[in-house]
Amino acid sequence: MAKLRYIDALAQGIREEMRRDESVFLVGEEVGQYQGTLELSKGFLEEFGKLRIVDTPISEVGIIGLGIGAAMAGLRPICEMMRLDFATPAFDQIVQHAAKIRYMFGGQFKVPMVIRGPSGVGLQLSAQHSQAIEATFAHYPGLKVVCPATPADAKGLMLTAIRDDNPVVMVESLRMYMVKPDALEKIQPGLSEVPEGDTGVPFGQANILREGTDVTIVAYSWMAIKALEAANILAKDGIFAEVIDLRTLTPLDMATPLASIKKTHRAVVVQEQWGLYGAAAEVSAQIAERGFYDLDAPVQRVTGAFVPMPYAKNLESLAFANENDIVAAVKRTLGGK
Amino acid sequence: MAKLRYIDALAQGIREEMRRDESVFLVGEEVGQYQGTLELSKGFLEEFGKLRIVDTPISEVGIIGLGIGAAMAGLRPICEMMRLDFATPAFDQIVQHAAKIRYMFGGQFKVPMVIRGPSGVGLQLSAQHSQAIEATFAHYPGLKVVCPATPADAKGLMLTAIRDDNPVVMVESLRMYMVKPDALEKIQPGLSEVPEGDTGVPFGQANILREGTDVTIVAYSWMAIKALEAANILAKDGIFAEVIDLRTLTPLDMATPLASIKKTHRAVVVQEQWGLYGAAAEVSAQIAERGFYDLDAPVQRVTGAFVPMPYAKNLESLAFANENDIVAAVKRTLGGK
Amino acid sequence: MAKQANFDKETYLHFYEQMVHIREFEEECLRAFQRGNHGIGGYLHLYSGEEAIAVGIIGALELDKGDCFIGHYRDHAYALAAGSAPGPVMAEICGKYTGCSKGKGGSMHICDAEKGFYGGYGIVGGNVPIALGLAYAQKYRKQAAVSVCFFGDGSMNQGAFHETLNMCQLYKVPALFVLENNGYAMGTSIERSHANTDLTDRVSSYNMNRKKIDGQNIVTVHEEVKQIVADMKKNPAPFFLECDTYRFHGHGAADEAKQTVVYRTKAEIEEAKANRDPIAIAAELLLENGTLTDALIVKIHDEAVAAAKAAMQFSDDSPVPPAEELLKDVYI
Amino acid sequence: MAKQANFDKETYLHFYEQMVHIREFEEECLRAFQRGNHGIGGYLHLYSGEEAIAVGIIGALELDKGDCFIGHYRDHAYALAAGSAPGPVMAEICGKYTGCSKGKGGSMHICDAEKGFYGGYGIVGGNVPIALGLAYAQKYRKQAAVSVCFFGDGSMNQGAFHETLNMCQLYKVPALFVLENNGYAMGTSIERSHANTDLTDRVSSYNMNRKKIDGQNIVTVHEEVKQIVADMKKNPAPFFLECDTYRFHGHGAADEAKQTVVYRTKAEIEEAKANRDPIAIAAELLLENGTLTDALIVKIHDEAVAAAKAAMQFSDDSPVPPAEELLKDVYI
Ligand SMILES: Cc1ncc(C[n+]2csc(CCOP(=O)(O)OP(=O)(O)O)c2C)c(N)n1
Ligand SMILES: Cc1ncc(C[n+]2csc(CCOP(=O)(O)OP(=O)(O)O)c2C)c(N)n1
Ligand SMILES: [Mg+2]
Ligand SMILES: [Mg+2]
Repeated sequence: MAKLRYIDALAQGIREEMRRDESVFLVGEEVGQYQGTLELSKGFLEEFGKLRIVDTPISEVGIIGLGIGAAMAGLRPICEMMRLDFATPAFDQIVQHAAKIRYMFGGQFKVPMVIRGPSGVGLQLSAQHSQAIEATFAHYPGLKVVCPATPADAKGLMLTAIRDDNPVVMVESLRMYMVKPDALEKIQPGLSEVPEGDTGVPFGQANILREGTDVTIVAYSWMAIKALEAANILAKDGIFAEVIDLRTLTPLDMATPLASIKKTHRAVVVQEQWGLYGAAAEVSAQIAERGFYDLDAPVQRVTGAFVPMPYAKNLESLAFANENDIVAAVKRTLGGK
Repeated sequence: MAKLRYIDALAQGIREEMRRDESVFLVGEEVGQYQGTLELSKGFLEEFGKLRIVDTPISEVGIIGLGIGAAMAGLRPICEMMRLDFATPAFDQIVQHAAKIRYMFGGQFKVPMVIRGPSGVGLQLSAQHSQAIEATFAHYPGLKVVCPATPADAKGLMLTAIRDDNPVVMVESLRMYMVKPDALEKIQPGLSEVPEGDTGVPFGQANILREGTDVTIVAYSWMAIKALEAANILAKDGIFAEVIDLRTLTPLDMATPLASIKKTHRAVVVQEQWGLYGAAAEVSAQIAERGFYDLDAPVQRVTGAFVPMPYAKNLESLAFANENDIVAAVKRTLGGK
Repeated sequence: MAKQANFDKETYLHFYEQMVHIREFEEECLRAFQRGNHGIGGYLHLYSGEEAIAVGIIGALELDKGDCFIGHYRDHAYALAAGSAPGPVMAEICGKYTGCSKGKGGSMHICDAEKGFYGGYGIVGGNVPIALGLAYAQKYRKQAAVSVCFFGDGSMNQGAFHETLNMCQLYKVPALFVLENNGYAMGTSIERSHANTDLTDRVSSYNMNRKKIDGQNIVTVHEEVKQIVADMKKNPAPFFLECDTYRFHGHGAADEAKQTVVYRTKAEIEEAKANRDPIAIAAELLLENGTLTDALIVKIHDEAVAAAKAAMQFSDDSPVPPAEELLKDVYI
Repeated sequence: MAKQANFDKETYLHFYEQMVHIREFEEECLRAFQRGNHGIGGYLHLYSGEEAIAVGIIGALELDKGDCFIGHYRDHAYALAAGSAPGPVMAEICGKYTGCSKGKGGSMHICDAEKGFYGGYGIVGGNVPIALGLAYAQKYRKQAAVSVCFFGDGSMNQGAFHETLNMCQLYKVPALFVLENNGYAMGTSIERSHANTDLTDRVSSYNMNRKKIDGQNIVTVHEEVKQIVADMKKNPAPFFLECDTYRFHGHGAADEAKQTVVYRTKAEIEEAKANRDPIAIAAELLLENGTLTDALIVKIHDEAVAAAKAAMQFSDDSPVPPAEELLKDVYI
């Protein structure tokens, strides 16, 4: 199997689907002539032309509106937000329109669109460009929210997102974009492998990235990789963690984590940034509500600091969750009771 | 003490503070000449004049921006969203600017503003005008999110919000606006009473609305009133519920609910609308994480259906949580192990 | 205008009938709202006084050939002008299962996919960016078709409007923006909300083809739009059309009484009803050239009243949505 | 322009010095970014080529009498032009505790409350609505003062811009909107992003006083703005000023190499550096009227280089923020 970078897997997913399906097109800032801000769409304009690779002004509301209308009319737009942070000016179009159109018109329309872009913390981009705001979208019925952690899922969930008949917010991990396959292979062999061809990954199926017996670590996106790193550290101490990647926040697969907890009786839930009212709160709550009698210790939540992202590298590195925080949380839950 | 409607208590809070403090002003759509869409600001334009009661075009981004800049310059703007749903077009100004300015400039500025408006479900306003989206704001550090349930808190939290030096999102319950004092008194004597004068209610202090021994019901906003109604029903069956109104989502007071659960060993968390990634998830998670050894049964979460709000009255009434759902949840937790 | 002498009588007789039917349909809504026992709740925004716009413009579209349109929450007339059956529209307003949106949308969210009506939207300005997408799809498919977007003067103060018009002009998509300028956004007059009160002039910011017309004269509206749409289909490009009009009722059924207290005079309303009623103006033109007779006017009015009552009867006889509908249509 | 003959020599000598200091300050930033061992990460947007705008305009403000300004992320020059000490600005860019924002903001979020600099913002168009509030506060307090808002051509395609300008004109607040039109938004030219490429004309949509000037000539910029600000203080009303300019470096330090491959030619950049360098243009004028000498030019340049190195030294010698700063300044 090919070993790819996350960004190349995303690009491969879009390119292959655009070749397969005439109705798919990409619209966003600098996606065409500039070849993509991070060169994700390198060569796309040349291959697909101006009608399908649409450069836009800095008008996120217009970009999302274009996507909604085109989707209602039967096309399959992919709306790129240069960074997912820039979806905030278009928030009304996303949560008040894309998410609600099917329901409020009694099912007469569908809105098969993808809203995607790099997201998450770090790289010293500071407060306005360094956020993991996926929970903000996942709270709205009508949207699906997808958070690939691995190159394989970057491509596989992209294919599924484009083919889904609902509006899908694809939360891509900027921190994963450029990670070299070798670096991933060091964390876990095969972690950078992407199956050839038409291999959509279904929504709503969490992925057991690593099997274990002592504790269940539930994470998604970049934090799933951090959880694997933590598991490696723990293994040295003879602690075997099962690592579960949720993959999609809506639909949310809790059956997989709950089954794992039946076995391990301990759970750690990890989220990249703000804990308060974040996605990990929902997961932790459901584990305790539905797995109450399986738990031997309280669920531990590992999240970033509840602060806007600071710029200085030393402060920034304190502001989001990392593998050591996960290790510490695992040890707390094992020490628990 | 005066018995007031919720809307009149809100208005009294704003009016009294505007009389006390020259730097406070109100800006929004139809707040002046129209006397307020729901007549909350009846007579304000006549009393305070055009400079302090500012009618605006339908430009929510401009309204919030006006508030942020004026607040940074030392005034205390109150930005009214005709409905809090209409804050979505201004989402970027609220979460990317108001919330982050103090931090990203290292504390050089403060943003003492209130963003407020009627919120919540019902009244057949359908998908785009009938939402309880407070969790969307509460997830962002830098904002405070306040959800008064009673007329006393409507006034008391308003006073505190205006005086607070941070941006405060005041989530007012449209369902409570017009409720007659008598109706509230029937639910619980004194429930409509508002202390005279300058009585700010501190943020971050949950309110024990009713004491009880068998189960702790945690709610906020309109659902706190529903919880009282449920407690009345339960009392007839000899079940005594303690009802806790969180009052503010950020800052969040978990000490009060956790202390109550030490006594009751059972908890029900209630939220008006969408459960998935909603505010009740955070509360339920913290109860189980921090009160794990006090709980005799899993926490029960009572929320609305995960659907955009339907228009038809019969469907609408099925879409949000009510007192009977709370009663059923309480009985589930008592039935549990 | 010269055109008015020789226009197609049958077409305009039909338009006249449509306007009268829309007027009576909405008067029936208002009575039902006030009676309060038909299932109408929430907001009810009436189009009374603006009928010539929806009828004259939608009447110029080839809905069977890919033309389509989208509107805001004051949307009953759009569906009726497109020929949607009155029963399901009324049933939607009353929250019935037989409604065009299964009773899930209500008055603000009428739609008819078959007729190319992409729905009415409740967020001011929110429908405008979607029109860009509808028109982009027509360009994408190389269709000789247009997408019409109806909106009010208040929408022009939403940022969404400005991002959209710029992009439409950049991409030369066939979007026809129809401004229903009725002078007020709720209780706020143009003068109190637009720094430049010439709303057509505001669009020079986008170099877009534009024109301001009398929205009360059905002949003016229709003949102008026929030409504009024909041109757009030949040379795809967006167009901004301001229709000068007036709203006879309150912003919503709820502020019927308040309006004359806080933002406009009874005299102003009466003056408009007397001199700017699109139905009366059409009647005069049609009587003039013999298309209409006094007897026919009475007959059409009676038929319209009967049709409105029949629509309400259809709604009254219809069931509310079954409980299982609550969870349907969130995802496909 | 006539004015250029007789202008105040001291003022312009000072402006010249400021421009040279800003230029060298940012060249030092770029070198440090490329060396990569000074703490600069994330984005670094340089103002090189546009210096006459910040210097000429901020130099026309009475910062001690209530005038204030706000900018976007290309913001180093704003602070330096207002007289903020270079050390803390450089330290902020390098993420040091001695930085103007304690190292929490970085290059995009420079500010100086004491000098009336309300900060640089990273969301395109996001600073524009805030300027409305700053100016509204000045009106509220009946101050004879103005609020200046600096932004780029890309901002004009954000809805926020349009809502704001309309409201500023409605309320007649003393906001001066300064468009830094450098021809590109990242890699997107005006032609590819604005349906109406005359950006000053776009503002007719708001009936706002407006003017387009050469942003490369410090004398033009300063003399024009002095007059505009004086008028605004006499008769409060907003003003839109387009400054035609050019960006010598890439959009950010990161796309320094890519720019000439994907959106503009090396020749175009060289041509601009040769004929449109605000520092060279100023030097010519000042040599002409004897304010400057070749020797003085060398001296000023050397002082600027030294000052930039001193600023970097200050930063290098400064500590990073202590860990406890992480949780401070979220709430007051
Ligand atoms: C973003 C937003 N802000 C406010 C409202 C409340 N609102 C509904 S209709 C309306 C007035 C709109 O006036 P206009 O656009 O002129 O249309 P008209 O009602 O006159 O047909 C307002 C303020 C809303 N629905 N959406
Ligand atoms: C809302 C938003 N969309 C996209 C971006 C990414 N971005 C940052 S700067 C920039 C170009 C802005 O160009 P312009 O406004 O002309 O200013 P200049 O960089 O030329 O000074 C873009 C697209 C952003 N920061 N905010
Ligand atoms: Mg109007
Ligand atoms: Mg530019």
